[in-house]
Amino acid sequence: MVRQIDPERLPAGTYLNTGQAANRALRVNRLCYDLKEPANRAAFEADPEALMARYDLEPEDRQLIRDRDWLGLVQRGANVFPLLRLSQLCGDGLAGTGAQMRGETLEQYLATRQAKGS
Amino acid sequence: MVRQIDPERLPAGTYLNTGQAANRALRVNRLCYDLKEPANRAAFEADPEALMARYDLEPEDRQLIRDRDWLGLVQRGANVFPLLRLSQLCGDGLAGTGAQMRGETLEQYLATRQAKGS
Amino acid sequence: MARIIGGLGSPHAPSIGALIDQGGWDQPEWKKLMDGYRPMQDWLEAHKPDAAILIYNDHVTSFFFDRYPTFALSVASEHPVADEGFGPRPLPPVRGDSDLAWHLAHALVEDEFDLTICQDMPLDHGALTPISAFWPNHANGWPTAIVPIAVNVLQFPVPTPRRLYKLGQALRRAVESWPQDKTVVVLGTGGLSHQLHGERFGFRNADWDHEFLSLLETDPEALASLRTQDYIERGGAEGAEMVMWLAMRGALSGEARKLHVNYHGPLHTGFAQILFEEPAAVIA
Amino acid sequence: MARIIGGLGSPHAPSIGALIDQGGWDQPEWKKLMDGYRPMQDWLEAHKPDAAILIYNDHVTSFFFDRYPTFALSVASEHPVADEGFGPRPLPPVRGDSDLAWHLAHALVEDEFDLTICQDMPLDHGALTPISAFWPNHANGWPTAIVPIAVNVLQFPVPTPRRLYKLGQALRRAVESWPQDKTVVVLGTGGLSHQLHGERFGFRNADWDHEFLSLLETDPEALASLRTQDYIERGGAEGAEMVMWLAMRGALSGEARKLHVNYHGPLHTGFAQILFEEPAAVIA
Ligand SMILES: [Fe+3]
Ligand SMILES: [Fe+3]
Repeated sequence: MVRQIDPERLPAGTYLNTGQAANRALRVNRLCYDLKEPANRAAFEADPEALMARYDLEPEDRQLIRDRDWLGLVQRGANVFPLLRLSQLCGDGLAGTGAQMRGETLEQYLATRQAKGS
Repeated sequence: MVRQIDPERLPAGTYLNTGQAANRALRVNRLCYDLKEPANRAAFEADPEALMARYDLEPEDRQLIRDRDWLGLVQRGANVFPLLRLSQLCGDGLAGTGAQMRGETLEQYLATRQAKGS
Repeated sequence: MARIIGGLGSPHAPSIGALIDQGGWDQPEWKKLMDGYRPMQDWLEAHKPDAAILIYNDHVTSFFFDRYPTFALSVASEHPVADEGFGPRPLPPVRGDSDLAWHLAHALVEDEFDLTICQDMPLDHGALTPISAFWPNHANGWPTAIVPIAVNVLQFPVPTPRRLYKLGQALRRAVESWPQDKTVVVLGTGGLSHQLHGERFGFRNADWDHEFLSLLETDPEALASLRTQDYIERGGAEGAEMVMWLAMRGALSGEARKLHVNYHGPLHTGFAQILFEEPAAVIA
Repeated sequence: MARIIGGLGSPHAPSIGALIDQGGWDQPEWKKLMDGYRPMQDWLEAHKPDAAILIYNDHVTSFFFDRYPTFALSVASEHPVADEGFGPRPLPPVRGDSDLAWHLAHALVEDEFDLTICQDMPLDHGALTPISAFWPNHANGWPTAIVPIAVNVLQFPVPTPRRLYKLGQALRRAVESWPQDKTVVVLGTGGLSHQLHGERFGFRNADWDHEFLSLLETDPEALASLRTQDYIERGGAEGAEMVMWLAMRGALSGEARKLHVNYHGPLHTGFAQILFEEPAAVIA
């Protein structure tokens, strides 16, 4: 049996989905997961506070969602795949979500790539 | 790797939950599984045909349920644990359900046991 | 470093839970069975383990056949009491230990056990019957944290007897690498012989049950070498769940001592209890 | 007896699926990537395998973290096209092969793989992207039955690289014990290097991707010996899903020949395709 991960030596800017952070983020992840239902997407667009109330989120998580703070949510334990449902619903595509997490504008990020488009 | 089951040499009166029979029985099993919800138990008691219609059962399965034919359902692939929700809802306790599967009356079955009760 | 101080085996029939909720510990017809819990209760009270790893099976309550896991480990800090179709038992939610459970998850997956990791897992009679019998004063909460591992014994293929035994061995390694000075017990549940379906309903085999209890103490390797078919033939299709006791036994050392065993087979099922103590349990 | 005739690797990014649905096979910016599928399409058209075992991961579409399986095998005869949040792709339901899948279930569980067995498993882009690229004429149905195995690469602990390689080896044994005169391919999907979260978003490593493709052919044992940490460091946290290709490689014999490889890393992700052929595939 070989230890597979050295949590203290992960590359900077990497947050693994595991442990008590994963437990804490379960409700945020569930809200994002459920956005695959069109009715939930409509509910979020109509009244985000009401939808969040249904998921019994902690105040910190609610504020991060209000702020569209994708990096903050990842740091709190949200998994990027359900989170992308939320960020895309809020108008940030994959590249835009990523640029924000890198602390760049979309243009700055795309300038680091060879091709354009999604 | 040792083969764990000899399907052709199972003890008589034994029906393992596996294979294509398990696939076929998925809808019957789901109906029985969902009876853990009080609303579904009430729906079955009020109008069994309407509840069955929701689960898209095959005609053979519907008839077996109408007939309270627990052995027939097991032979069609139903698993005994969800099935016990249905049989108990229909008034057959564990011993009564078992007696019927053995082809005995409840009294005949209990006479084979040391103790009485459930 | 954490250590395993004992292993306990118990049936998990819902009828036992109902008896406990009715305060029926001394009901004459069930006294032989219920008295079997007394030495286990005393031992747990004396040793106060910090956590219990509970090897049990769900009865199509929290898991449906749309997704049926071979091994499901809960990392939740609390487990709701499930409604199995007759209303939930009047029990407090079952406290977990997320820190231990995530440690076990990492250790077991690194050790090539392909767990399903659960963060939301209500418990049914498979888990609640034994813990409510082991800790009868549970009305205001459970004194020991419970880390449940649900095993598929209902839909074939089920894990082999040897795989359960190896799971126990891996659990021992995992507990011993948990960097907490805590004590852990392992609980095996289910059985013994019974069959609840088909014309063979009501099948019991007290001879096999006694042989199983004896080999569990003296030669668990022999039990691990049997095939699932052997368990079905000797102990009934539903009785084949007794392989879950092998995980408990596999988690114990060669120095574990059997302190207590009890057997009673009054109705549909052969019921047994067993208690093993590790040298590590001896109170200094 | 059934036999494995080849192994194919493909990325599974949803952007590729969108391109396919728009008929964008020749869009200049993506031509280097999309042309990589042509030799694979021709090979599949020539060999018409009866079934494909698809090693992929779900992206929190059909599985949520309430119950997250390490390995989930579908025994369903049909798989719905999932709605991931933007409406389902215009694809026909994906035909399975229950007989093969249940055979694999029994063989793998006997072989100590602790599967979650699924009878209702909609497929997301992890599965749909590669099959819609391999079989571009899918509008009226899929020519090859698909047996999907979903792997956890999202919630840690994830299975070790060696476990994936062993899964492939066990799949080979299992296919070869299936008493049907049929041909099977194994599909590995995902990667290569990418990271989609945190300040490290956009990380790619073309050098590592090329080394991986080369070792996959010549020394898969070396890839199986690396740790998950190595994959994360070299290929990004999400790129660590490339271990799924090891299951495909593990299912191949020492005589498998690499017929085709392609690499393109234009945007967020290092994309690659690879095709291995078994001697058993040679048309007599
Ligand atoms: Fe049981
Ligand atoms: Fe992926």
